[in-house]
Amino acid sequence: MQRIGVFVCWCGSNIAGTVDVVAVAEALKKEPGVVFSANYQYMCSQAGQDLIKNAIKEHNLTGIVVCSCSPRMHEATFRKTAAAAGLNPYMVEIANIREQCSWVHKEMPIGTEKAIILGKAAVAKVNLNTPLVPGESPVTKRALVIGGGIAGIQTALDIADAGFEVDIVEKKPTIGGKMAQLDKTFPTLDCAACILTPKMVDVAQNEKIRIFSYSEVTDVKGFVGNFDVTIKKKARYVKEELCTGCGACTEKCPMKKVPNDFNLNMDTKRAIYIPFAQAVPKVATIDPDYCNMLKNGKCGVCSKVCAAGAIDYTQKDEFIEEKYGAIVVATGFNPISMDKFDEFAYNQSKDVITSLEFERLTNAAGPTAGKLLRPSDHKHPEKIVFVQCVGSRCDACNEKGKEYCSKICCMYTAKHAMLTRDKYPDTEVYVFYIDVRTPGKNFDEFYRRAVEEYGVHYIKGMVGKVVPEGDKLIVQASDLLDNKQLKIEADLVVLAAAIEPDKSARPLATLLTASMDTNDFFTEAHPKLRPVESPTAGVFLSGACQGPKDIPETVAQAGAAASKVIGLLAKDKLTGNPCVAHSNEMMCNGCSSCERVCPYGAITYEDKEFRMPDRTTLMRRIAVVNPAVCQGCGCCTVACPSGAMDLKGFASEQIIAEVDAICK
Amino acid sequence: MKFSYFPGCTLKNKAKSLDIYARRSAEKLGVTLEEIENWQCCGGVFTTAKDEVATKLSSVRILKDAQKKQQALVTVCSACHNVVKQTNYAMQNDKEFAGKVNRYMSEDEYNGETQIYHYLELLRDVIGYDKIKESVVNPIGKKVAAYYGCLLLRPNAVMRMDDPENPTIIEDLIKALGGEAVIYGYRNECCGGYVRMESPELAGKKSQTVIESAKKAGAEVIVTACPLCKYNLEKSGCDIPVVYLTELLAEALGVKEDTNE
Amino acid sequence: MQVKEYKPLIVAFCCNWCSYAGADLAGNNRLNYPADVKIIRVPCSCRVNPMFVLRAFQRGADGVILCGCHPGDCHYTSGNYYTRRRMALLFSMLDYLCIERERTRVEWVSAAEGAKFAATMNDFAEKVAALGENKRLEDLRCKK
Amino acid sequence: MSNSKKYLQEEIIRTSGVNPKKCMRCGKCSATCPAYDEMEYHPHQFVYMVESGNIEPLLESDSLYRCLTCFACVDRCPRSVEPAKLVEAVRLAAIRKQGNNRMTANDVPELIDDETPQQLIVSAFRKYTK
Repeated sequence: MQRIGVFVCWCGSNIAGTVDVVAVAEALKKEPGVVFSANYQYMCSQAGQDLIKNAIKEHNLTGIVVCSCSPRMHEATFRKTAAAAGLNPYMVEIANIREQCSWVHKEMPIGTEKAIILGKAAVAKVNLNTPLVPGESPVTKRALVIGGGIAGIQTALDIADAGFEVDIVEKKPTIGGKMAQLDKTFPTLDCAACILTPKMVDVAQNEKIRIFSYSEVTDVKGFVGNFDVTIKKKARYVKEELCTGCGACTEKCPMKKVPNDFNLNMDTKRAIYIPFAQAVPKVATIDPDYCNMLKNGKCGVCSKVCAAGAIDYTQKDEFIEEKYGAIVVATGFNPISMDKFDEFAYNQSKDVITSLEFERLTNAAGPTAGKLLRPSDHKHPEKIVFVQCVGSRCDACNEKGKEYCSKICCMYTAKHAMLTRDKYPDTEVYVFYIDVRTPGKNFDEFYRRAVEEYGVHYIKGMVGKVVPEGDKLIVQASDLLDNKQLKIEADLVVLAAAIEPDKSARPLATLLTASMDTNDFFTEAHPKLRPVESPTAGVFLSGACQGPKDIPETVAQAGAAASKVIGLLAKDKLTGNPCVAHSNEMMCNGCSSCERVCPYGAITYEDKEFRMPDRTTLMRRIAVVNPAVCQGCGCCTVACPSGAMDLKGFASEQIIAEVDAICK
Repeated sequence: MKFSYFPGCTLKNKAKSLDIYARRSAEKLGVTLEEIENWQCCGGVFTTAKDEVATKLSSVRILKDAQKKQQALVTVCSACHNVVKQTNYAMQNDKEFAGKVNRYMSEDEYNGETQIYHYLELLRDVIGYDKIKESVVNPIGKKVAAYYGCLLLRPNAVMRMDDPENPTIIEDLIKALGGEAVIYGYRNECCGGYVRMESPELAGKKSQTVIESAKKAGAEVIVTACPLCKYNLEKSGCDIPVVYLTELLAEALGVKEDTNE
Repeated sequence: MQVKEYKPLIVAFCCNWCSYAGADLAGNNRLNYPADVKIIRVPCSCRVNPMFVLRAFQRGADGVILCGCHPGDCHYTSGNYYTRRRMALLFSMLDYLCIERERTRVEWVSAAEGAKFAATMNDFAEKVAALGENKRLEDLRCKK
Repeated sequence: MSNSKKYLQEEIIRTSGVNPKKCMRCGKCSATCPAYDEMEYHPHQFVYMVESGNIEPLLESDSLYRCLTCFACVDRCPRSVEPAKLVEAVRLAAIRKQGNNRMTANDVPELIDDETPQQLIVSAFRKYTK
């Protein structure tokens, strides 16, 4: 018989407000096995934990039930407390009387009644708990970073700095991501390239970092500390190790009409290209959709001009298998398509552009060499209208946009407006806003400068329609403070498009079994306390893949993710989850049902000799679970026809005891 | 191919040509339009209020007639199309409303089963613009501005005809008929509609904006599917012809001068 | 005499990674649902043996609901697919036994869907309450 | 809010099926409205005034009869508020009152000419009379 202690937490008034904690403690005292019960204001505090420790020692407790917040919150805390008092940590059960009781029910009698039942279920379960000892597994001391934007770059540099090997997988031919496309950065107006490209060079020169550019992750197996990852290196038809990045091929290639995605298709590149001058790795890539040699075998100019002999038209996709201890997701974001917002005439006029396109138009390395010229006629725009919140903050049943605030648009629009006025004081600039959201260090000051010093016209209201007429754009908008409808004849309209996670994120999440929210942003293990970890052990999050972020926030999160990775890789061994499946060999008849449903291949079979009562021996095939590989989903326990397979910590007996306790 | 056909009141009177050319062109393209018997006016505008039931019954009758014949329903007037389609949508999605309507009706229950095509959708999705292109005998050869107005495209959640902000369904037809489609900004903005009765100035201003916009873009002729749009544009001093798109179609197909009627 | 209001007894099995977290989120956002719903945490919805469902009915539960990750999002890759198939079979058997279909349900609730969790529980509890007590499967010998 | 105001507000919300609380005050409805200049109260004000229960001024206003029901605000609203449906509900609340018809059959002859399509008369009657 167990000796169980029950500890009911008030959580200040969070629980005590709707649950009579004293009554709960009293009621649970009468349950079988319970020898001690107490209530306390904050059980998770030092004093609360001491209360538990003392009770364990004083009353020789063999199991404890804590009635408190969600086990997702403090199960680990109370397990440590138990361990400190010499009790096996897996003899602790939590009854969730906060999130699933006091917070969702308003009336004291109802809340109290339910809390008692939840407590009874936990007591019933602890009565059947057995001490568990976790197994150990080794840690592969190498990290994988998926995505080579500023988030991935920073994470990789920080991990490498701690002495661990890191691989970056980037789907584009170069690392750098969105930041490489930007002109200046808010609120300090540093030139993006000036602060990013040195970091890219650091990555290239760091011995600990390998870059797989033009590559994708195609398969992930294993678990924390021991991931087996398959990386597809797409054929770029150029031998990376030979190419010197001289660029001769990119000048001689006769195929000139290839849309240049780096400049958002506002100009063209050749079929063999280096995305931009500071690309890392600085290696040419052939676009197979446009290369004549690859399409019909006629050309071969690049091969002729390449002094290094790096061109290889026969190159094939290559699959690399590598082991990692930790994986960081840094897949970033994209602006949403403007197709569904054609009231702004994005598809009807070249002079309606997105903010990212505006970045390229003002970037010295962009299609206009940094001169702000209209895409249609290359004239200098005299009146520019910026429209904020295009596709952000939409209603959930609005089929066009996103529900969330994209967070970065207010600031980059202020930046664009300010820089335009700075460089071209004769240009009139209007910004239509719903709210200006600038909660960041020096952000509001920056926005005020745009208004007060640079004379940008901020108008509270939204643009309703943009009509291209002649070489003008008639912008019809509301000025809510003046209660007027405006018609502005503009030369250029810039749309602050909402941002969304990169399309590669969803399939990647499936590979990693990492969870995502409805917008395809990766979910963090805890929104406040574990913001850079995914709920899947060993998978970490960096940058905008987790939610809209600006550069300082991204870099901060990248560093945080790196420190989590370093903390993991610094360990030689990981203690696993002891709640794994195990087979009762006396009952197992070796039918293979469990093996077929196991997603991890954790179950194997062996022939074992059994001594029979009549002293003869019998060889029988039985299932064996590898506890290091088993993740404890319990699928096999249901598949097992003979009831031999069970799950430690969530045994059938225990769950049935909970059911019985609830249904009493 | 046979379809149920609902012309609507104006097409029997002031907008006869919209109706006649629609039928002739359809015959030429191998489609028979069977007029619904004893139909009543759709009401001209759809009242969005949820408690308006009686004003929508005539549309439901039209839809039920088509259902009984197991035919899809074709409309040609933009306003009729809008009213009938919105009513059908409400019958599909607003259970309370559908319940009330069905209690009014003596016969079987109706829950929005009938499929509705605007004449343009019939041309694009059933007949196909490629087939129409082959049947053209008199290519238009003019710069034609498509005028959608508001009723054909909005509300998009119900109408689902085309991209409501950048439609191509009429432009593609103009091209198929050998004309040059003129794109202009106000092609999907309102002409002033029924407010002509309340405030002729407002309706005039709205129509003029459309006319100016089309003319600036180089239009020689404006096409529309709505008798009220045509009236409003013409009343507002439009100095280029405003024609029904069925007339343009009939002309291109060479059936305009058919005098069998 | 006061007649005691009928309260259904509902057992909800929630997977640890999505639905249990979704239930926590419902709590964080203070979204109310009936106290009749009692949650049992399981690592994955596929841990739920059909026996557990029958056991609950035997012991007097009026409704049993299973919540797991959305298809494709299972923390263990494929567990919820097994749940779906197993429960389809179990429910058709219950159907055969004339146990009303509304007493059982499988629902996908992600960790981000607190609102969906609360809405699901409200709806489920309402439907179960409308059916009244489950007497067909309850084993009266289990009653004290 | 007085009871009569509250009752009117509830009626408008019920008949329109619109939830004005969804509005985030971006003003896109008013930005896109083709009848804006002819209106005393603009679409975004309709939404706000219904939400705050201040409906009487709307009932008295000619703005009710200027809305073209072109659904531009309905389609372009990022919050799916559907202001045109609110305008319609307020207009119905106005004209459903005894003797409050905006237009009578006697008005029609001088408003029409030989070309006037039947559709125009029918539509106007639907909108302006009960």
